Amino acid sequence: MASHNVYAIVESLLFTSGDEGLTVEQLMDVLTLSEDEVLKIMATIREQYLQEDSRGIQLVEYAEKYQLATKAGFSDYIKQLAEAPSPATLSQASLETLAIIAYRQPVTKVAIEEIRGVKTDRPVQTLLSRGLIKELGRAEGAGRPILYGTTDEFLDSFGLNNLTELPELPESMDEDDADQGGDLFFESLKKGLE
Amino acid sequence: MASHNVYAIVESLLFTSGDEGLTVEQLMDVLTLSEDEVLKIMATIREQYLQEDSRGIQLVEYAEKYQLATKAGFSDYIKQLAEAPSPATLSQASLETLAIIAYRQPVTKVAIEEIRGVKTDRPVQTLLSRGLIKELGRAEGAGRPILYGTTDEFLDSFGLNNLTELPELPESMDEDDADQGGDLFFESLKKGLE
Amino acid sequence: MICMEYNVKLDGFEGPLDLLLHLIQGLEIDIYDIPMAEISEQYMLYIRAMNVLELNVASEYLVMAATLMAIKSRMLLPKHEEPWEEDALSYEEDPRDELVEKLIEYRKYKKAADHLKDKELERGQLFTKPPEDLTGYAPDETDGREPLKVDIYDLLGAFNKLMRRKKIQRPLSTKITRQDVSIEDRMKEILENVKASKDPKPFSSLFPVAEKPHMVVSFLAVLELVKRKEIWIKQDQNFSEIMVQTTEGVSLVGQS
Repeated sequence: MASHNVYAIVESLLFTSGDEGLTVEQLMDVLTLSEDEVLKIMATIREQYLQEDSRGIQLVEYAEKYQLATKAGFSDYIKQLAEAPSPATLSQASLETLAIIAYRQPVTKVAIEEIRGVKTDRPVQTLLSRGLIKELGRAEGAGRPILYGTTDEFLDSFGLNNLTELPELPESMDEDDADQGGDLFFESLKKGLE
Repeated sequence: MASHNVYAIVESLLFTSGDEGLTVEQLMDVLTLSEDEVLKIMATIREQYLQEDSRGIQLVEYAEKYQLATKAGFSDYIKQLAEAPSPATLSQASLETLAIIAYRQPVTKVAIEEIRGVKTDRPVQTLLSRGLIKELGRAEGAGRPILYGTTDEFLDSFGLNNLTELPELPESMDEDDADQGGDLFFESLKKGLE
Repeated sequence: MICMEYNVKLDGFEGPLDLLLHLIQGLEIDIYDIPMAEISEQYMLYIRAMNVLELNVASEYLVMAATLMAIKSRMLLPKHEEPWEEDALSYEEDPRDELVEKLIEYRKYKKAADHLKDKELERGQLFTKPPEDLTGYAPDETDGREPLKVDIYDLLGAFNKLMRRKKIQRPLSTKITRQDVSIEDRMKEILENVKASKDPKPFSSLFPVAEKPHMVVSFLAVLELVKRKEIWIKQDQNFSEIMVQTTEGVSLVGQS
């Protein structure tokens, strides 16, 4: 632990964990502190964020997990940002979502969110209304979630004749992906059973 | 604008936009401020993050976009949470190829191979599929070969704001560059042939 | 064993220029005044070693070997007798010039590559977060369907960014969201699922949750169900989709 400021460590952890949030147990683990100590630190951090007028984020606690979120008062500015015209391009979120769908189709929104680590309603909506993706049907299993795939419009927009013309992903990425999706299912199985 | 602290607004915007980042123009739009004013605010924020020991995040600027990132010192704690993710770094061949493209763009594959003295199909393929380089068009002349250049993602991946931040190519050579490339081979070669 | 060691180190060279730089370094000789006999000999030792070890010597290495030999023999040729400008001439016409130039040019980029590697590692120490989903805020990015100004490189770049970020996120999320499902429960679910339709189901559909623990449990559950002869698994031909159906279904078909 040593020289680092514990509040700074916690902030960096909260920041990277994003929507997933952090449990008290995880924080105890990483900080090697007791539950009481962690709770005290979190209370202090919460206060600090709230007190300081120059801070735009706050500490919230949902479902027993700590996470960072923007303070309530700023939604107007965020809305403005979202509305800023960028009609001819796609946002990073939309591009990521589209890439996942292109390479992993048919794929459910839950699977996409699993990979991206954030809610993906809006990107999916955008891509649908742009005509770049479409519903392919429904997956088996609980809730029978919608399966998404790319459209001909997608191929057109990106100058592809067909999906096989998508550039191959580097191997390292493929591996990463397989873990998530199960193409290399037996790999995972082996690992799991070892 | 009114009652809200401008630093807090910016923080909330930065937080929201994540690694998509924010351009100066976007900030000017939302804040209805001049470029100079925005630049001044961003410089102040950058300083504040750096100065405050209790902050775990910092303001960085990659590919001409502001984004928040954790401070460097905290990666060890973050890795603890993530079960030691291994950074998928590029191979030596890919790095050499990327270096040549970065400094010489727009550049053809033949020109790259001329410098490296070996075929460079695979590194170019890898770099393309990682989104680090792109085709810029075609050169004049026989066969009209493809010209390659780097992307914004290259800047982001390597922590550069723009291409001018690339360090100058070392022109004169100090002789003591520590080459660890193949000492082992050389050693065993000598042994093996003695 | 030795072979493996050689193999590993062969990968350490990025081509004949890289090898030459290494030899020059090892012999502690001046790159601007390379003793051709010595360097050629060393280089050929290397090539021969590769042959002895039956490693595939890339053609570039052989071309370079020929080049070295050619330079060496040209160096042995007697110089022209033109005493008054010998120095200048011999400098200009040094047969090594082109090679030296290439080596120096290559070394420049090799160093630049080292620098990039440092930058990459440095950048890898910093972690970012994905953009928030702003659902409920903006109208779509879409209105006015003009053609998109994005290309495949934007797509790949976005994906690369995601993957960089994901290195940290994925393990984090599985760690947190892991829910232990028992094999018994999963067997029940799968059996219900398979029984729900009379048509065979694709094997892959039995793995709805893309998480290793869940997938492993699902797989074990399938194995157990097969063992108990509750379900059948069949594949029409190599590489075709593996299909799963209940044994009830099969016996019905058999009877009809």
